[in-house]
Amino acid sequence: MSTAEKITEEKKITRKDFMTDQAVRWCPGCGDYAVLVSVQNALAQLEKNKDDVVFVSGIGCSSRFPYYVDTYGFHTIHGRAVAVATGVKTANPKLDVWVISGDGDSLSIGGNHFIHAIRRNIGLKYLVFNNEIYGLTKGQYSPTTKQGAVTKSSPFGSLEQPFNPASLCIGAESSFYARVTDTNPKMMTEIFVAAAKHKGTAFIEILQNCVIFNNKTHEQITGKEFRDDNQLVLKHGEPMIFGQNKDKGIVLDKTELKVVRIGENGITEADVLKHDAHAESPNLAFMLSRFTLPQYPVPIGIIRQVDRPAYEEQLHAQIKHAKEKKKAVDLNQLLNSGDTWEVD
Amino acid sequence: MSTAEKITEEKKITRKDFMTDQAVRWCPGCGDYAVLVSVQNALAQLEKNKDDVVFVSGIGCSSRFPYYVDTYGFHTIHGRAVAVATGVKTANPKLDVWVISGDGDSLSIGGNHFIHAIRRNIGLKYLVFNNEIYGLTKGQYSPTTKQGAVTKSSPFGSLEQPFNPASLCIGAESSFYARVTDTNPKMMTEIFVAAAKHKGTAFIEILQNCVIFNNKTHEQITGKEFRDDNQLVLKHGEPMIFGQNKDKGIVLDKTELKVVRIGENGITEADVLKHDAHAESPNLAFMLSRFTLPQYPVPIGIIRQVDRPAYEEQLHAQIKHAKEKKKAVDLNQLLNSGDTWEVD
Amino acid sequence: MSSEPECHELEKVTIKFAGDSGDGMQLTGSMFSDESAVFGNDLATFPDYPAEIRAPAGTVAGVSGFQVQIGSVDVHTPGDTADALVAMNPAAFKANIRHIRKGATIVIDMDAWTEDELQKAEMEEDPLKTDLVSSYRIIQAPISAMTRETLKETTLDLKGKDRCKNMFALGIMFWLFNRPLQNTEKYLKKKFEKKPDIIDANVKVLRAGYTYAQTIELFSVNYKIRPAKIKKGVYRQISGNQAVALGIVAASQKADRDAFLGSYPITPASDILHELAKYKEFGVKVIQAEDEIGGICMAIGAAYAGDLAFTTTSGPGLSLKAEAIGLAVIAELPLVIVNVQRGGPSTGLPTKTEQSDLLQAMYGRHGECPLPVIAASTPGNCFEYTLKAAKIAVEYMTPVILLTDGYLGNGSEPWLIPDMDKYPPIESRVPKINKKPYMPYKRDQQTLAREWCVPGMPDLAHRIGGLEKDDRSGHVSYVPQNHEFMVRIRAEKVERVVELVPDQKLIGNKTGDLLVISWGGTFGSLLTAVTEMQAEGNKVSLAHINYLNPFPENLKKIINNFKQVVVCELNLGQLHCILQSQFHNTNFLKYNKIQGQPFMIGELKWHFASLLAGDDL
Amino acid sequence: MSSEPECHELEKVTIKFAGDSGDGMQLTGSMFSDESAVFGNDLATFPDYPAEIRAPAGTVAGVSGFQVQIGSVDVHTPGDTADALVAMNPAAFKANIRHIRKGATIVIDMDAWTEDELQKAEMEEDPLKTDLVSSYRIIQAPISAMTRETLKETTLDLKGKDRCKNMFALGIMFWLFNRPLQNTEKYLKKKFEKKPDIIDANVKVLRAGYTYAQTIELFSVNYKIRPAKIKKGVYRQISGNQAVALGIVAASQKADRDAFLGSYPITPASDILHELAKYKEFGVKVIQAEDEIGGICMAIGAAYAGDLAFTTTSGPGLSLKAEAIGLAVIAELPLVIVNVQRGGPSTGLPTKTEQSDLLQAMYGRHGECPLPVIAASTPGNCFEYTLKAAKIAVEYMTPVILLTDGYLGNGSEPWLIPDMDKYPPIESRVPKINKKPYMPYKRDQQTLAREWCVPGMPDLAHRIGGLEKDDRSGHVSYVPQNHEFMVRIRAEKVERVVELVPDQKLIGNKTGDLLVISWGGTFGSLLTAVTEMQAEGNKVSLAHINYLNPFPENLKKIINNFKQVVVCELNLGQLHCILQSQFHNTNFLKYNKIQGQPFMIGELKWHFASLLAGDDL
Ligand SMILES: Cc1ncc(C[n+]2csc(CCOP(=O)(O)OP(=O)(O)O)c2C)c(N)n1
Ligand SMILES: Cc1ncc(C[n+]2csc(CCOP(=O)(O)OP(=O)(O)O)c2C)c(N)n1
Ligand code: SF4
Ligand code: SF4
Ligand SMILES: [Mg+2]
Ligand SMILES: [Mg+2]
Repeated sequence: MSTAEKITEEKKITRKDFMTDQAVRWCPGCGDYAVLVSVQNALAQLEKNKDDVVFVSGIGCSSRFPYYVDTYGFHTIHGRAVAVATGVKTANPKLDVWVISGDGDSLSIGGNHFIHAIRRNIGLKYLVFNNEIYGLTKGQYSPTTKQGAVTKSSPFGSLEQPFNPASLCIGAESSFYARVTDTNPKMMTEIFVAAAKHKGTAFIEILQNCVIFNNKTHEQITGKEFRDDNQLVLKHGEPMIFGQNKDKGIVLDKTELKVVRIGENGITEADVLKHDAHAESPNLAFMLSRFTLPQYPVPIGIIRQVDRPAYEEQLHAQIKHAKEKKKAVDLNQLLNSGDTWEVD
Repeated sequence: MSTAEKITEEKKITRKDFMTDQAVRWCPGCGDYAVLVSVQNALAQLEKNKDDVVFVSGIGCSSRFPYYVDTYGFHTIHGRAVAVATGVKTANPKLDVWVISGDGDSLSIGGNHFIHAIRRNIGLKYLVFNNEIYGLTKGQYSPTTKQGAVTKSSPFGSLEQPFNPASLCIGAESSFYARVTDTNPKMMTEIFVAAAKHKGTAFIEILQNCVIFNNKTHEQITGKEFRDDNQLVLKHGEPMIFGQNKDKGIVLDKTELKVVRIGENGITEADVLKHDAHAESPNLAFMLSRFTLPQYPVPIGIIRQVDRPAYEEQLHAQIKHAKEKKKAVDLNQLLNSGDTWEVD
Repeated sequence: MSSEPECHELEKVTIKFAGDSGDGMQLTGSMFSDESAVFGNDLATFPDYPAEIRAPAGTVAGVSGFQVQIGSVDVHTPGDTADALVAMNPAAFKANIRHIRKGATIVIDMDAWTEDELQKAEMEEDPLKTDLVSSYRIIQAPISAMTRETLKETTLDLKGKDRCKNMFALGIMFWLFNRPLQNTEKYLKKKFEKKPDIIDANVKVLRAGYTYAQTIELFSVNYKIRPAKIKKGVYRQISGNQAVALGIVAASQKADRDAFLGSYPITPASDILHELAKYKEFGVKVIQAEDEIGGICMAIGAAYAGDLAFTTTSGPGLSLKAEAIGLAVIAELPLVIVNVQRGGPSTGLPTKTEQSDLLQAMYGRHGECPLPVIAASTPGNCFEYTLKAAKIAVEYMTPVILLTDGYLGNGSEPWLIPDMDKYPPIESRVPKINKKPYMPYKRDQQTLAREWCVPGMPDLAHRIGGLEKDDRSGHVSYVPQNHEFMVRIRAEKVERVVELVPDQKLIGNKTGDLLVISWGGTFGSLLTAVTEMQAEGNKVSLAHINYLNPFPENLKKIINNFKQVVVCELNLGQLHCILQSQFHNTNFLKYNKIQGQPFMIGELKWHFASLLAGDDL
Repeated sequence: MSSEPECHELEKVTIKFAGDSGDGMQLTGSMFSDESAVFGNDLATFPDYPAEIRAPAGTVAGVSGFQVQIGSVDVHTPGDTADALVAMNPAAFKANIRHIRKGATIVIDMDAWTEDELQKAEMEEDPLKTDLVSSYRIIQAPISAMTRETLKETTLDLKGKDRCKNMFALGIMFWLFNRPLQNTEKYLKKKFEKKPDIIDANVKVLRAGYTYAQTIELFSVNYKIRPAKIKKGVYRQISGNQAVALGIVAASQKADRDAFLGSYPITPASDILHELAKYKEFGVKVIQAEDEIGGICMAIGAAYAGDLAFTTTSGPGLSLKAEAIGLAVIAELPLVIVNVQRGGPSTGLPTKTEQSDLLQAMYGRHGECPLPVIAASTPGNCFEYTLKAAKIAVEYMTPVILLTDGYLGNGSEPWLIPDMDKYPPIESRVPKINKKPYMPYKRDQQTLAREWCVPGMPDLAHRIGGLEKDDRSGHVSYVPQNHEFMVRIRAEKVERVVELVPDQKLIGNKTGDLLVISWGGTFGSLLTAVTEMQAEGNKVSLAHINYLNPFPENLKKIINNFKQVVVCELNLGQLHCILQSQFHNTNFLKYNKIQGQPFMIGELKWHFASLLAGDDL
């Protein structure tokens, strides 16, 4: 059999393999659709066996996601997806476990499980759909809603300083943090693939548009007319250059990062900082996490990705070690261990 | 009446005014005693009226604190002190509200309320007694316990990457973070006084010794023979110099901070970084938060202190504004608002 | 113009407006209701939203409906089955046809009756081509086309024009039921104050619909429903959730305390939060907490600091609040927990109504942790019971659970606006300047309530907490006898709340063949069913309970006077379980439904009739 | 050497060791118990820790105690009042004197009987100088001095020497109750394996105490307690918490699944977590979660992925788990929730025992959310009931709540080690390779359990969740009739668990004047009280219930055969409430105690006697 023949024989895995027969129930125009497609594409690209993949979600619009992916799926309760997923992954580390959650689900009610999962570095692909609003419950502000925003629950404008999910994540000892936009399916797929290969918690913040309750909240970042100037697309090892004319760059100025124009004031490409996603120190990642409009462009891509043992790996190693050390032990022996005496 | 007479007449407030008749129930040698004294001293120094002071705590050894301070006090439930305190402060912003909590209480079960309080910048003085262990429940590891530590619940060594409370706090948009040791009552008092004057959430991590379940966990930092070399005592505006001979300093090297020896390799005091607690950007504070032994000395003192409106201030301003705008409204008017019709 | 049609007079009529989520059916239904209310009819409404996520246009999952029953007599429910249906598309037809009375009038938008739309609604056959047609009077009106036609001269774009088509349907219904248009036109003018072209378009289309119905001889009859004899006064429409929000403001004024709400959004309770967030001018402090635990803990803190504190939620949130409720019980702080029940367990049927959190409200906490439980029974009386809950909380220094449900919370009814000056004050026992040491757990002899001593009060500083505390000083106490004393006194305090509980009302005779017991949001259905059966000569009475813990004192006596007692609930028998345990000499029967839907009058009557006939059920 | 004292033979004797937290009383008590167990006595022990925080030395709050009852007959409780007390300081004396039988022997450490210590114990008068002395036989031994004296030649420092003084006291008690020393010496040798000087010192002091008692003519009698007639086999001491941990390992083996524990520390349940964390060689996965909600959610995830999952907690934690339990109920996943009850409400009396979480276990969740509830009744049978809970969970695909309490969890007893080969397997229904589409909610006809289909199984991928689901496919379903069906079938599934529930045992005759009903950790007290009353000629029987939901099938029949039925509980009447509701033809009486303490045999008997005499209570 020729190679060509072999290839045609091999069943090629496509996005279709990961589609279910359930009607997708998001509003027309919702950003969630694009994420769904990108995830399915990533799974196909990774040639995943659907039996070994699990999607675990909380509650929210985004959290209906598992119904639309033809793998195992568990639509749990509000805020607890990552805790349930921790159980799944620890029980069976061979599974690919994806967590699907929203800004309310993960950063409001689920905040505690979120920071702890990241600290433990449990092997999860963790997607948070950040639409800066509670979609499912019809439009209250969330912990990422911009200060001053008028929403159902803040008729006079929200008073709360929002979280910066990137800073919080890095502050919680993240080993992988990436940010993508729902408008860029190609990059989403790319980054989901990278996340899938990461050991430990790969956290991805998706800037997602809610057409109904918070339309265009990310417009300044994702809009065609803004994106080149307002996105800083990061690639490990490459210089931090952006702008329609690729003429803006990031340089270091003491403990701060600064936007400069290449060509002005004698600044050349060589002066521009190179992105280092793999740096052990989180300092650079943290600095980048502070970039917000209008002063700074918004970093997109993998901002941090470092190697750190995953929790479930370590746990299973401990178990393996214990088993090797005490091979012969059976249940009756265990019960009979310690101080015993016989009555006869 | 002469000034001298006046002074003698004025009742001087002392620590005694803040002591209760309850027997203090911590183990002999517990670090909590020193914190108690320092807090009482700070209150005296601040000339606080005890009627306006409230201590709110969760559950843990440290959380028995309110019983020992003669002010109002509320010993709540595990992990929820800061949420209860948020209610107290919002209801009555005139009160001085102190939160007393442990590493388990605030960073494990209470993690969500902790990050949200900091983000909201609610006007609380928030003391976390970090003994890196669960004291009250007799010795399980906590989210700050060192990896590998053998405790009651980790007989084979803890697998978990601990939180760095400073990084987490800064990642959660903290406006005030300080770190003190239970071995330095003078500095504790000083910093509690500074915290009391801060608007918004003043978070203080206290490195506290649990003699019974985690004795000497901070020994490398607090021990007489180590402290000069292992503590970096920070003061706003002053150079970051430390060491027994005051001959070590911190300098900036690209995105990292480095320890150098003054006098070696041509380095002089002038090269040493000055501490800037008031910097709007949290970058420096974050870098300092990463300092851990043995590579770096441990920063002690106020690491970050910036101005940001407190939540309760803003809320009450909104209310005031609304009241001014709609002065005449009374209850009957409210009920009769909207579309009404008369039946007769 | 055509000949005048016949005009029949009706006592009651039920109308359902249904269409796609984007078709504005909630607004249409409300306008019809408002117009009828102003006209003087009694009425009850029920909106029927699609499940939470917006489904694709044209699908059955995306159908939004609004049902209203109007009458010249008392109306207590939005009606079992509708006498008239407006279906803006095939999906709306499909979703509702089961609940339409045979012989009813159905108005459909012919223009939406396409192959494509039938497919989206997953209808294999066009029902208009089946036998079905013969069971109804189906009016095929070219609503979309006529709307566009009416607006062809305006500047609105096509989308804008189409958005007015609900007004055409409304116009038809207005004519069919002989309603005036004035109020609606006034309303439109107010709503779109700043958009005169929109007002204009809507009014035009509304009138066009009216005229269309009047002109085209599709209807051979139309109907008249005379004003009802209802109590004099000023009315407004109110939903249960609005009523709770207003009740909170009212309670705060009656107690002379700032209101405080610590809450986290959850369907169907969120509207209370939304509503209350608007009342900043009344000094209401609203925090949207990070989660339900945070919400109640903030409320506990606020109560401790002297605010009149509330937390609002639905089932899953009540579960999460369990531990903190225990803290409020042992600390003896006043707090009202409003639980707007929905279909459970777990996420369950979040947009549907149910009464299945009663046992949790009673027992859902560790330890001996009793508290008063009350339930509202109409959208309007959510106001009074909120006030009452606050009164109990403050005067007995205890958390109180107020149960409402999705049916009450979202449903609305005309509400006779009360005169607040006639409500009694809520009185807190505040400590007087005191000889030391202060005893925070000293109790009032009658209510057993402790004083509400809040931080800031001079010379009364003291410490409280969740550990068992000494009888008077509030110091931590491990003394065995003290614990037993405190557990019993907390229980007795709740029992003494009975002094604030009015006697149980009985609808019907004091003795009889069948006593029907119900509680909460099913009041309208039970009242209707029971009074109808009474009118038909049956010896049936109704005791609808609002005070669930403690029960009214006379309840036992009432129960003993009937041959049979049946407890009707939208759960598997939770009040039944409590009654059976407390009044064990009676053999309580039960009748339950757990479908996320209110009781139908028909099914209740059928069941009661069987019981009266001694049928073996 | 002095003349031989008299030696009296006793059937049972209760001894209490009490001292400061630092005095090693728990160890001393355990050693006495172990020695007695090996000697062949039956026994029951109860440690009595001080409240959680270490109080200053010498204070009453700092007293740590250990009580043991040993006997030549069956022993079911650690005894109401002690026949002998060792009090290492005045505080220990003060804290315990109320629970010492008049006429009992009290050994005190004279050297600790100083002004200073009396003051620390807040004793205004020296009790030795009061009338009290005449009611007891008080032995003033110079324990501290003699210990130092004994060790003067050793290299230990003073602190080290003083640490041995508990051995002196133990030696005295060994002589007084005629125990051998061998086992204790063996134990010391093992415990301090690597510190020969410590072994040496302890053994020396132990013998010195023994000799002291033998030599000095302080005791005119000593006592002998013959070995009890107990079942043959190999025994060990076991606490309820250890038994649960071993039960978890055993269940995992019987189910052929890895055990998984998601837990958060809390008194008095933490020891289960500690114990289980040690058994890594059995593949047990233990995660200490960030909180109780995380703990149960991890366990749910693990169950979903195919592990045999557990979560362990106490009251406040059970409250926090309420919402997630609902998810396990609707998802129909196997999960065992172990709740070691403590004094509530709220933080309550965290180190004390109580039975006040029963109603919460039954009803503490929103929605109709039923699950099986069982309770262990001795430290040892915590093992069996853990296995049984797991069997029910897996074979019925449901969460199960297992209730124990602080008394069982911390208390210990000799445990006849079972032969695991004789236990039945736990069988999971695993799907066969299937024709598509897979129906995850298809049920077994008999148990109504669905299959346990876990991720990784080929070709069975499906989605589940907390929304109501279709009867068979598990797809989200808003169909009203489906909801009612599912609610009822989940309830019926729990009822069918009765097939795994053995008949209720009755201790005593099948008919009589009084039936005593009890449950959980009070078994020992009730058994002792009832059997003693039976021996005294009363027509009393005991039904001690382990299966609380569903009840054993024959329970109703048992109840109907007695003139009076009284339900005895350490709460305000929670089982009483359930029984009264379910068996409403009986008028259940109740007897309750809520002091953080077990029942005393005496108080139970007194109460039963009053009931039998028809006294008006
Ligand atoms: C315990 C609990 N609390 C509250 C809710 C109501 N609820 C459901 S989803 C949601 C927030 C959704 O926001 P987000 O997570 O941002 O998701 P989105 O809908 O925006 O995708 C809330 C408050 C719930 N289902 N359960
Ligand atoms: C809901 C709940 N879960 C668990 C506990 C048990 N518990 C009490 S304090 C504590 C941890 C104490 O550790 P930390 O906060 O570090 O305080 P420390 O005792 O070390 O001062 C735990 C787990 C509880 N009381 N309530
Ligand atoms: S409400 Fe917003 S987030 Fe939810 S489906 Fe619609 S557009 Fe998407
Ligand atoms: S256990 Fe540790 S933290 Fe608790 S009181 Fe004792 S020394 Fe202090
Ligand atoms: Mg969102
Ligand atoms: Mg601690």
